[in-house]
Amino acid sequence: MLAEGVYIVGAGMTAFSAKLHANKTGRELLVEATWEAVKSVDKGITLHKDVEALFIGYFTPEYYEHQSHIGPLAATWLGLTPKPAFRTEIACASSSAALFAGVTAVASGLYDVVLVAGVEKMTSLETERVTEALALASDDLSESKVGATFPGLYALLAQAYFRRYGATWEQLQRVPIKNHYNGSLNPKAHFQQTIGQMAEKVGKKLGVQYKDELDFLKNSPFNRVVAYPLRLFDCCPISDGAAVAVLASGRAARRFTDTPLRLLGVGLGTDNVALQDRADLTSLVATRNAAEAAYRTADISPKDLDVVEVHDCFTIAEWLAVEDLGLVGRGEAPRAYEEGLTGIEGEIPVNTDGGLKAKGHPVGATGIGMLNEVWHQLRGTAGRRQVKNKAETGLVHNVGGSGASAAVFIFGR
Amino acid sequence: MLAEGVYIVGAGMTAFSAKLHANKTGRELLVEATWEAVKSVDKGITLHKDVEALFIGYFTPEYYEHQSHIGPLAATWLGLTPKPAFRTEIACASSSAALFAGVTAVASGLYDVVLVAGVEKMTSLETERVTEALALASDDLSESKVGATFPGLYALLAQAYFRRYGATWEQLQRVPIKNHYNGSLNPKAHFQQTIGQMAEKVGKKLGVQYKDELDFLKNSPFNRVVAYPLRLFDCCPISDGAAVAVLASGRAARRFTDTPLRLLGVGLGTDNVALQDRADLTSLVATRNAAEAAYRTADISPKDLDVVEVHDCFTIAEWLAVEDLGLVGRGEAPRAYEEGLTGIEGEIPVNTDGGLKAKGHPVGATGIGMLNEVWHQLRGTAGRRQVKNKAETGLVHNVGGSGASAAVFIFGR
Amino acid sequence: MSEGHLSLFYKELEAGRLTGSKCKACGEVFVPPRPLCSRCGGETETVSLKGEGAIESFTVIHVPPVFLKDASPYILALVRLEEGALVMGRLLGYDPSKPEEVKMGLKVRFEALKEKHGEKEETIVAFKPLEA
Amino acid sequence: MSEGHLSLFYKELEAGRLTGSKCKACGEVFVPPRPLCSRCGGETETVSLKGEGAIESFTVIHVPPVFLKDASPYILALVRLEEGALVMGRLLGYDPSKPEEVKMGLKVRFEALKEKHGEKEETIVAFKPLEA
Ligand SMILES: [Zn+2]
Ligand SMILES: [Zn+2]
Repeated sequence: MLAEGVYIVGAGMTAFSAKLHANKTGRELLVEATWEAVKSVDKGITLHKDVEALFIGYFTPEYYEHQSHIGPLAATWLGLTPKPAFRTEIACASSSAALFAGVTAVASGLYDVVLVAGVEKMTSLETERVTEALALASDDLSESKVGATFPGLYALLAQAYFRRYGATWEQLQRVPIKNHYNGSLNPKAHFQQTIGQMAEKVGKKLGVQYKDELDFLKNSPFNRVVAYPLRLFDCCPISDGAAVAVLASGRAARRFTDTPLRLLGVGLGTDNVALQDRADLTSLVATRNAAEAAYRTADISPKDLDVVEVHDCFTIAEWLAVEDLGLVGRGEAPRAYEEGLTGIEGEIPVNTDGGLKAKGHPVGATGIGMLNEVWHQLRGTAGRRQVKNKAETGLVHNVGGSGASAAVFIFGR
Repeated sequence: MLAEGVYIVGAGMTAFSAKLHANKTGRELLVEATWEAVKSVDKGITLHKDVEALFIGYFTPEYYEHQSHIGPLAATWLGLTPKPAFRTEIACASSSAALFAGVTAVASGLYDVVLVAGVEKMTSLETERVTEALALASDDLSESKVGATFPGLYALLAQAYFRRYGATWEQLQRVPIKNHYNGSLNPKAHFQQTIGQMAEKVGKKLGVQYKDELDFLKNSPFNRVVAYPLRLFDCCPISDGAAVAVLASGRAARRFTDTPLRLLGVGLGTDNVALQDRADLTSLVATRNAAEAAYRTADISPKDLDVVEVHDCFTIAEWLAVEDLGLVGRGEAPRAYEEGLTGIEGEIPVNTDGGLKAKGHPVGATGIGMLNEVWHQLRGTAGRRQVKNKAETGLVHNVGGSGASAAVFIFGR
Repeated sequence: MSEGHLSLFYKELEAGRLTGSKCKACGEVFVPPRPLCSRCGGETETVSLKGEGAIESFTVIHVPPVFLKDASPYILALVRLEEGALVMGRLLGYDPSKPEEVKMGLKVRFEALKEKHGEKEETIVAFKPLEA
Repeated sequence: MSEGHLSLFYKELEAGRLTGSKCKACGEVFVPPRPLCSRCGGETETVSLKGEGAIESFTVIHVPPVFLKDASPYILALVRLEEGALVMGRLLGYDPSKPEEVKMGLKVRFEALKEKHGEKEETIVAFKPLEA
C-alpha cells in the first residue's frame, strides 16, 4: 500500500501526428504538452515555483535525436531547472515508468508536486530505421538477430491465439474498425477518419466499391501484409507526440483543483523479453500481474471500470489486453468484439480516444497519453467521444515491447 | 522527508576493467555483481522469493549492445521475473537514479525489498565510438554539433577555475596521484598501479628517469593532451562493470542483517545541460543543490562525514566536487590537495577506492559502485584501503554529463 | 558463475550445435543458456539439445530490419523442442509466399544458418522440415 | 507557443545571423532561443544578437568526435556576448598548437561556419578575433 495518496491535478498533450510536428524537436513537443497541462489546472500552477521534480519517459532519443540526458534537457525547456529530473525506460511503457517514479516519489513523502511526462519524436528517421529503433525493445540475441520485427512478434502471438481459440483474422478486424471510429471523434488523433471513409476514398481512386469496412481491409491492395497474418491496418502508425500530467500529494492537491483524480491502484509486471522464454503465447503474464497488483491496491474488480485505455500497438494486443485485464474471460475477446462490448456505447468502453491504432503511438508518450484520455473522460470533458454516463473509474494499461513489461494504473474521481 | 526508513542490506560489484570482461555481455556482468551482493547479505537472501522489484541504470545500451528494455532483460538473467523492473537514465549518474527510484519505491510503502543496479558494457565499441556515445549526455545542438567532447567540456570548466582562482594544472595533478595510489589498494580497480610505478615502467622502456610523479605526468609523451589543458591522466578510463545493492524497509531489514546501513539523506540536483546556459563555470550548481537537500534530510553537516565518494570523471571534477559538497571552501581545493586533506589518512578521505580515475567508470555502474565502497568502509571490510577509525557516516556523489545532473546520498551505520 | 554462457552458446552454434540450460529445481529448459531459471529462479546446468521439435507458431516477415532487406520475405517460427524449450528460428524449406502450407505442429529439425548482416557474417538458429 | 524556436535559430544561423531569447521577467539572455527562461522560468521573447563579446573560457580538442576527425585539433571557446548570453563556438584565427596565444577576455565576433559532418553540411556557431 502507498503511504500517501497521490492525485492528478492537471494533464495535457500535443496532437499525435506524423506531419504536424515536422519542424519541432522532442523538447519543443514537451513544452507544447506542458503548456496545455498548465492551462488544465483549475486554480492555476506556476511550473518553476510549484513543481519539485520531473520524471520523463522517452524510449529511444539516442536514435531519433542523437541525444540522451533528457531529464535536465527537458527541465531547461520547461523552465524547471534546477529541480531534479531523470528519464525512465521500459520500451513502449517508458512514460508509465515515469508515472510510477512520480507516484512513488510523491507517496514517499519527498515531494508534494511533480511533473511526469513522455515524448517520442519518431519521424526524424525513415520507416526502416524506426523499425530498427523499435527492435531495441526485443531481445537482440534471440530475436532481432534472427530477423524478428515487432509486427513479427505480435504475429506470432496472433497465430498462437488463433490456433488455441479457433479465432480468425477477419474477427480481429473489429479492433481497427472500432478504434478508427473512435479516432474520428478525437481532434488529437493521428488518424481522424473511419475505415469506411478511407475505403470510400481509396475505392474512388481505384474505381472499386468496397462492400463494407471488412471487405476493404481484406481486399484493398493498400492493406498489405506486414508480418503474416498481420497487415498494415493491424499495426499502429509512427507518430510524434508528447504528453504530461501533474501529480500532487493529498496535502497539495486542493491548492490546484477541487476535483482532482485520485490514483486508486498501481501495478507493474515483467516477463521474459524473448517470446521463446514465455510460459504462454496467448496471454501476457506481465499484464496479468500488473492488473492483479493494481486491482488489489485499488480494491476494485474489472466490472467497476467505466472506461479503459489498453495498449493496442497491434490489433491482437487489444484482444490480449481485454482478456488479461479480466474485462472478458480467456478466449472470449472475439465474441465480445462481435457484440460491441467495448465500443463507446458498449458496456466497457475501450480506447475511446482511438487507441494506439488511430490516436497514434509516439512510444515514450503513450502511457501518459492514455492518462490524458482518462483525465478527460472522468472529468466529463471528452467531447464527442465522452462515454454516456460520466465515468467514475478509469484504467490505463501500457505494454513495453512484445509484453515483457506492463503497467496498470487505476484512477477515480 | 521520507515517510519510511530505507536500509542497505547487501552490495556487490564486478571488478571494473577494460580486459576482464571481454567475453561477457551487460546481463552477465549484472549476474556477477548480483551474485556478490547475495553473498554479502549476512543472514542470506533468495532473490526470486525476497526481491519485489528491480531498478537499473544503464546509460547507453543502445550503442554498446544494440539493446534497450534492459529492466526485464536483467530480471530474466537475475532470476527475478515476473517482478517489476525498469531502467533509469541521467547520463553518468544513471544508477543513482535507479537508487533514487528504489529508495522512493521502498519509502512509499509499496515494496519492502528491492534490488538496485547499474551496468555499462563499453569495450564492445572502439574508443572514438565510445566518445560519441558519451557525447549523447551533452546538448546535441549547442555542444556536440559544435565539436565539444566530454574532456573538452571539463577542460572549459578547468580553464575557468584556473583563471578565477589562479590555480594551475600542476596543482591539479594531486588528484590522479592520490587516486592511483588508492586504486593500488583496491583489487577491483581498473588501474592498480600508482603513478610512480607507471613512471618507473615507462621510464625504463624509454631509457628516461622521471624525478617524481609530477615530472612523469608533465614530461612523459605517454600523457598526451586530450583537450587542452587536460591530458590523458586527467581523464578516467573506459571500463566494463556492474554494481548492485539490496534495499530494504525498516520492517524488512533485520530479516537480512543486524548491521544494515541506513540511508540518512538523499538529494538530486539539475542544471542546464549546455555549459553556455550555466550561471557559473567554476562550480556545479546541481551538486550544490543535491548536497543541500541531502544534508538537510540527513540533518548533518559536511564535517560529520568520515568517508566521501565523489565523481572525478576528470581531475577538475574532483576539485569542484569537494568544494560544492562543502568539504572545503570555494577556491580552497588546490591548497587542500597540497596538504593531503583528502588522502586515506587525511581528515576527509575522498575516493578511497581510487575514484573514477583509477577504479574505472563503467558509466551506468558508477553510482552504485560508489555505494559499494561506502558499504565496505562503514562495515570495516575495505581491506588495505580501510580508513583509520571505522567510519560512521559516508557520502556518495555522482554527476551526470558535464554537471547537468547530480545525486548525493548519505549513509550511516 | 556467469562467465561464458552466451559466448559458449555462440561458439557451439557456429559449430552447428544447440545448447541450453536446464533448471536443477523445476526442470525447465531454456535457450540460450543462462545461470538462473527464468521460471523459478533456481540454478541451472548447461545441456546439449538434440534440436528436434514441432512448430508452435510462425509468421512471414514482409517488412524486415535494414540488415535483412534482401532476405525478405522469410519465415520465422517458434519451435517447441522435445526437451521442452521453446526456440525462435528461421524456418527453411517452405515458400514464404504460401504461408498456408506451413502447419502448426509440423516436425522440424535445428540447423545453424550462416548469413550476412551488413558487413558481418552471423550464425543464427534455423529449422527445416524433419523429413527433408 | 513552442513552434519553431530551434528551426528559426538554424534558419537564421544559416543566413549568418545569431538569435537568442530574452527573459521578460529577469532580463537574462540565452542562445538558442527557447520559450521559458532557464534561470527563473519566466516567458521570453526572441532577440537578434550582435554577436560581439569576450572569451570566458577555451580549450583545444585533440581527440575529436568521429565526424570531425579531419578537423582536429581545433579550438572551442565560451564567449560572453555584450547582450549577456554565454555562447559556445569554434574559435577561428588562432593556431591550435599555440594555446598560450589565446587569452581570456579577448574580444571576438560571431561568424557562421559551414562545415562537413560526414555526408551532411552543417552550419555551426564560430567566433573570430574582433580586430581581424
Ligand atoms: Zn526453475
Ligand atoms: Zn528569467
